[in-house]
Amino acid sequence: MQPQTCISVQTEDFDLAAEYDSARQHSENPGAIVCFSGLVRDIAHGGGQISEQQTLTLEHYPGMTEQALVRIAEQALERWPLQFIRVIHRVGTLAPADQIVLVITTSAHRSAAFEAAEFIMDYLKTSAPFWKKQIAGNHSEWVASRESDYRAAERWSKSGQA
Amino acid sequence: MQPQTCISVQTEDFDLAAEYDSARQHSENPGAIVCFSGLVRDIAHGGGQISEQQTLTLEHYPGMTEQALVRIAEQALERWPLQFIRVIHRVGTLAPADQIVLVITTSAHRSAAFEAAEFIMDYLKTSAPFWKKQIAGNHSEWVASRESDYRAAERWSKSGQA
Amino acid sequence: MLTIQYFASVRETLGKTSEQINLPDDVYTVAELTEHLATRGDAWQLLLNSSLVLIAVNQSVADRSARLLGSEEVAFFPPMTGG
Amino acid sequence: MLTIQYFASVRETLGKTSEQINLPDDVYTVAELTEHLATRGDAWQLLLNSSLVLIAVNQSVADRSARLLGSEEVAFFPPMTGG
Repeated sequence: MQPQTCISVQTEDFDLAAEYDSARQHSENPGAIVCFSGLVRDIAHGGGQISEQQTLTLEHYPGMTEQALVRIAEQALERWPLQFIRVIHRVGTLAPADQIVLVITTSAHRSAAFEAAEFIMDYLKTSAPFWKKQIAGNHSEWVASRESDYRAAERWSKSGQA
Repeated sequence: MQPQTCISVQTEDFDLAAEYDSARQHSENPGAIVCFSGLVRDIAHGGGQISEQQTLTLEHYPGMTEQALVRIAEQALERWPLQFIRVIHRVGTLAPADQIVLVITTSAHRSAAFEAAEFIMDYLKTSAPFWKKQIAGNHSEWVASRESDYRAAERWSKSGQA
Repeated sequence: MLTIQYFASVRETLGKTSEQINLPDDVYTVAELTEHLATRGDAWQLLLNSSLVLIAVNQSVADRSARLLGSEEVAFFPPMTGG
Repeated sequence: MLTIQYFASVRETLGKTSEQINLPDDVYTVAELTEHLATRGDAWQLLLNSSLVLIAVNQSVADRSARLLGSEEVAFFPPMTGG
């Protein structure tokens, strides 16, 4: 079985259970499955993205987004012995606690699955054309990019070829 | 909401979807959820634990096992700003592709959730009293501990207090 | 024809989503294209700021030194904030 | 009374799951307990090998230098292979 990559950019929510089952089926004899999901944080409860009355709207660059995600997944496949990669990124308008992003990696080895999932998330934050806008009533504001996200992505290029 | 830890040692299989939903409910405003699940590998298909006709039996030390898992979770809570930790470890007889172990961590920050889940898995491999036996027909063999698992656990003590 | 697209805060500042233009005679690079567009008015000066505005050519992030032949898809957008 | 438990390959080699014994007069440490048990026969020499047999006292992994008072739960087992 060749390692498979499945990428989706969608407005609909995703079902982690269905994606996990699919990852098991698409993997040949995996020992480790890592699922990462990112949720919309509520800033009113301490340092997140939006407050309860707010929404978060995700804009993207159709066409380029998918290419960027495929390129990130290909880099992960070059670096780690993976069996399956699933990436789902939502766009459109989301509420606090909504799921935004899902990354699943499977491998024979747990360290490969962990590192690849973290790598994909770090690159996705800074290298895939998504932009977030907080909207509260009449007020709206674009979310600024974070230095910590750039540092997180940079550490992978220090330790290897990506 | 105080961070909660939930530890189970059980013969029954687990339902990742139900555990994921529970982790979301028990977390206050999480931004990141990492689920790790370990599966029984089939050695006949390249370098795993057991072949198709085999089973894997997990023995443990009741009482000590739960304490060891709680201690590992407490160390993770001291090191990372986590909101919820779930650990399920199965015992008894398992077949290839069966789920063995589940670790879920939630946090405001993805790096904390990733690192804590990997830390828990690395310690669990070497510091919780579980033993695995491969059984194929009349032949059975205890699985040897792996040097790579000890190295994985050691790297956490180099970089901090654990 | 160049196809130019604007995203997120850049789109809002410029009040434009996309346009098609002929490559001007004196424009050979992305940097020269931004200088050409910046002559349209104050808001368009934004495009000159390389820390606020990133550029993609044919859907790949590109340096401002990238050459343009005249039929590319060029996009201007702020730093990405996915995930 | 000491409660002694044996797990996994150690249990199989010794053919014993658990037992209760009085702390012998000359046994003050885990190491001395293993030497005492090793006199039972060839198979029991296994307990002397600290790379093959780990020890827990009262359900925590302990060094062989750990003191025993006589009412502990002591366990002997091979290196752990969880996960």
